Amino acid sequence: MENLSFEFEGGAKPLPVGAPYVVVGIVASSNLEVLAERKDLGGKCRFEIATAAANFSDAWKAVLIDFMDRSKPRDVLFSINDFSAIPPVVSLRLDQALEQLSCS
Amino acid sequence: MKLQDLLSQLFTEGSNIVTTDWLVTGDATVAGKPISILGTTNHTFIGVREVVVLSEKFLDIVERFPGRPILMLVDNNGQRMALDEELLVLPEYIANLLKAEQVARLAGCKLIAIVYGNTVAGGFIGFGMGADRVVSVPGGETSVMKLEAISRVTKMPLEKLQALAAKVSVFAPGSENFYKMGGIYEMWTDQFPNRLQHLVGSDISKDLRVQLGHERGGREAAQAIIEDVLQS
Amino acid sequence: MNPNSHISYLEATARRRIAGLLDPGTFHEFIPPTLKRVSPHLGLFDAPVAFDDGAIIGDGKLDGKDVYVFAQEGKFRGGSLGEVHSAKITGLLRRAAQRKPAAVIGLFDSGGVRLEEANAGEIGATEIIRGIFDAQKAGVPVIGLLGGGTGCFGGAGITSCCCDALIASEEGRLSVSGPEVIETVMGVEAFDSRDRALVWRTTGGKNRFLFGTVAELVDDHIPAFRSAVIGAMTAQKPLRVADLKQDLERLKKRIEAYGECSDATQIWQKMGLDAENVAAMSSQELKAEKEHIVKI
Amino acid sequence: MSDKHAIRNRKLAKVRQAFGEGKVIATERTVELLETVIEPGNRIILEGDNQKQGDFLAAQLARMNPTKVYGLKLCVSSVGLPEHLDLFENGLATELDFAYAAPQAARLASMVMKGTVKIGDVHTYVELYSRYFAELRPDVVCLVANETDKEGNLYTGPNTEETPPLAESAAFGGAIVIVQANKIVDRVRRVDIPGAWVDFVVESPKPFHLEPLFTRDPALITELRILMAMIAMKGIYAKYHPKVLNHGIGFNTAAIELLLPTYGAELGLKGKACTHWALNPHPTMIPAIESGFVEAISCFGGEVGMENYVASRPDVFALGRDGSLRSNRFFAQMVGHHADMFIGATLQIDSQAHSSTFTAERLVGYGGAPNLGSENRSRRHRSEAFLKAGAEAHDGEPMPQGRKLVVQIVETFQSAGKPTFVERLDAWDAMDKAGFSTPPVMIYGNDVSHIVTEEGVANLLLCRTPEEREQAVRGVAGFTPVGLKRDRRMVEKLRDRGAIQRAEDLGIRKSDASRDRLAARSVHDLVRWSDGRYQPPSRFRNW
Repeated sequence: MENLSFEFEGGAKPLPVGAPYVVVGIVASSNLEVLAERKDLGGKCRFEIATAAANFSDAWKAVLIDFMDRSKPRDVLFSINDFSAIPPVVSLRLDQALEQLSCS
Repeated sequence: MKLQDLLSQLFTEGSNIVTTDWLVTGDATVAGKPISILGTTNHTFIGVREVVVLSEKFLDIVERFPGRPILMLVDNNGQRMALDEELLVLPEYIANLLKAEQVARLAGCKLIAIVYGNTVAGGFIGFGMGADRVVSVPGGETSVMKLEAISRVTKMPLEKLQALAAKVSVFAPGSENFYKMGGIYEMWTDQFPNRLQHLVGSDISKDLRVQLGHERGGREAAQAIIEDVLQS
Repeated sequence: MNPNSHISYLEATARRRIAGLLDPGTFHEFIPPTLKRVSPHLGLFDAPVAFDDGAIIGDGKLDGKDVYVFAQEGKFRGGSLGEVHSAKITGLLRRAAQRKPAAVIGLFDSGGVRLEEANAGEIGATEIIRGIFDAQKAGVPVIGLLGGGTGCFGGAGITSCCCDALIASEEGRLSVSGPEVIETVMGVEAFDSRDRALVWRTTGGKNRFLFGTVAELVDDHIPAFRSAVIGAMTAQKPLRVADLKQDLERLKKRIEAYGECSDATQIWQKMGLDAENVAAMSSQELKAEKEHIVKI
Repeated sequence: MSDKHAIRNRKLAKVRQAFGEGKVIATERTVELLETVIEPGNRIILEGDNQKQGDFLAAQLARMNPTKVYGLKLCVSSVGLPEHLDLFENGLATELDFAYAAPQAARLASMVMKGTVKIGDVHTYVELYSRYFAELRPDVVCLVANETDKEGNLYTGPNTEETPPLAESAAFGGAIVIVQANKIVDRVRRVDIPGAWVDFVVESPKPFHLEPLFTRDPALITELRILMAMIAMKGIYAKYHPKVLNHGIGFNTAAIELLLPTYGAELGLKGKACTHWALNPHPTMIPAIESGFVEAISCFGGEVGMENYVASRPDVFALGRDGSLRSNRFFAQMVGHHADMFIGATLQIDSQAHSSTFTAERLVGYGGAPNLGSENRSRRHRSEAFLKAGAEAHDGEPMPQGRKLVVQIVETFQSAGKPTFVERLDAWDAMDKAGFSTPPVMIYGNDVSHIVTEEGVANLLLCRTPEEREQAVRGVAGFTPVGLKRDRRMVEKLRDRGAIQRAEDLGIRKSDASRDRLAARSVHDLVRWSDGRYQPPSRFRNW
């Protein structure tokens, strides 16, 4: 297992009011769970990742930057347990987590 | 250890025990009081037919001797693995046996299990671990699955598993490991009659296994979880 | 017909099952995933953990009544019983014995003991069983649901049968040794685990319902499970010697009548069913058929 | 030039001497028959494609005596059985012409490397059948049938597949025709091949092997595949309205099939698109058929378990007077060739949109995809989709033309985490190792009109330069190395022009991609849709 941690400047707009946290996805082979929690992070977003696939730090970074560019959330802590999911699945789960956090 | 050795070391005040090729029944005197005995031997498998006999004996004992302690002598190679056993719903049978044990408990019978032979997986759950206290004696070997099989299923190299097994008690076979996890209350090596007498004389109604697992360092998470749930 | 009108229980995650089963918005989780109480052992095996360890517990309302719920997530390590997973369920049952909700509802979906935590899981299973008995002793019925994709095997299978009532869909499976395990140990002649039709007619909900192990057979539809649970909440069997004896007689008769059968179709034929058609019947059709068969 | 008919007559006389009169040969004398009619250096066609396999005759051929029979040239469209390669290992055959070899791809590659097998060439199905009438005229043809009578009339059942062209090339080309039949009967249910074309029949001890190759369990369709399917449906199906089309056999297109009655209906596709198909009886088509989307399906072959369902829909499927399906691989290929659209998956795509499933270790072959998945410059009849695609492809050119839609639908990564998009196809290594003179490409980039991934759809018809094409490919290649090397500015420009459309550009939300949208979420659901007429093989059931 490898632990990765990333922090990014968030967008300008706060999230709409909604649930304090959501969990999407299941930790099954080629899948992952994303726990997204509202946290006062001074406008930033943090990603705490535990992954079964080692040496993919660059890929994670690329996926997360793309996600932040697209969605521009702020003050969200994303905790991730990953069981070797491919990048598009990670991307999908992050989108789903944010959609659910923003609308529930 | 061998059944006969166990019986002779255990009962110094006299006993009346009948043994078939797999079943052990009878009674004995401990500290001047009678106890009932029900056990298995010859590493039997626990299938629907064995369960039916054991359940019947349990219920019979409860009806005839409510309140009298029951000593369970444990030696099995696990549940009988076969399609026709599962076709008849083996888990329902084993649950019936567990319910019989519970009915005995409700009738005031203390349940003490002594692991003296093998005991594996579903066999141990059905007959052994349902007792109020489980103890082991030399030769008592508990296991869920052999390391070779765990290696096959988890795809972890056997050598790595063996090395891990030497360090932690959470997964590898062995009574010592079950003891550390709290699943075995005591490991007896001598003075069986005194130890049995002591257990029979104590209040053993509370399930202490989580607490023991915590104290012995085998299960460090479970106790806190349960307490937190109780206080949620 | 369009079968997609059903809200599939089989498809749903454990969380979604709970949400669909209880009165909307009433579920309150104990030890939520935000606490990250993960398995302390899986890391040793370089295996990923889950924030709920595959067991979700909490309270909520069902038909207006206070109930407790636990649900196993069959997709995380086969819903297996690990130390934390088991402790959460045991804790819930002990709490039920103290606080006496109207019922405890167990959503089983588990391959059994988690091999990486085999000893903790096996002891855990028996602690859960003891927890069920203690809750029942306190007058709280425990109702088990079988309809998940992983099935209910090993220690979990035995545990589920200690419940007051089981409710299953035909997709639900229940046994001690799983087909793969029997095949691995005894050979493919003993059980061809790739023959899925054989697997289901041996361990699936229909067989279990016809024997009476399962009290209610429902469609793979969360609202169907919900109404069956509401119906079962009053049905609490007190554990008495006389009742157990009767139960045992039933089990003995089952061996006498069907002990020589090597395939479910033989059993169904003996019961007086159109054996070849049982697999094709809907749960409603099978329930109607069951009224006319030899009852054992 | 040798007179094949004269040689044939000589061989038949030899058989008459050893076996007497009559076409029926005792099963246990099959090897003897084969050794009598096969001479060293003969070209043998053995029937066997991706479903139906002449397994009994293959095994008997492999048992021939290599001191009597050697140097054979084997033609088999799908090298699907170990016995096919045993013929080479046993010293009976030396040269192999084929179309598809996935089940034996690894063993074949290693045998080619060792020189045990000399590859004549690798073909597409129709290409191989065509050559049976030209340079690959056979000496002996081994066929498969469900039933035969004493006269040699054949009933080839729902899985007729490739029997007709093989039989015809032999019957009129002076070859000997030997048939393995599941059953010898007094009167066949229906005559698919006339007895006059057949020389000998043997009853096989077991029915021929039939692979349920086109059964996709809806339970295994992931959200990602649903997302891709929705992108394809909104971005392509709803835009062009392809009426006649062919789907590949993967899960991606199975997802589209299962979304037709739900999402497809929302998009108003019913009656406007997807009415006529070149397709096997995919179980995942049942909901669309039952929902009235489908007018006709022309089948390459049958599908195990679909017999009763197919028989119950004579309005959709081609049935014989006996009520069972008549398939024909050659004709269905022609339907697909002249269709409005092909859509299918592949293993690797390079930045020029060339695709391949070959690797140096696995010589998988082509099957039918290159014919189905190619621009058809010989098509003349017009349709909405053909004209719309043509207008995009030939915009600004003096001569207006139509265009076939050739769509690749792929996840950016394969399940094992390998990127689908690569800078260099493994086909180049396969070329070197197998000694081919060109890389074995499945679909050439200039035939491809669209690429769909979970990142969106790239419309290559709207790209005007090689650079634009390359960036359009990179633009939907996601987080693969090919995708990460995109020129962001150029990709955004392509997006502004609609040459790349992302899910959000099409108004599709990620959380819309839910399994709840599938018309059937399990094989059991498919059975329910069919009212029990679909009877899936045991291994696909969970009840």
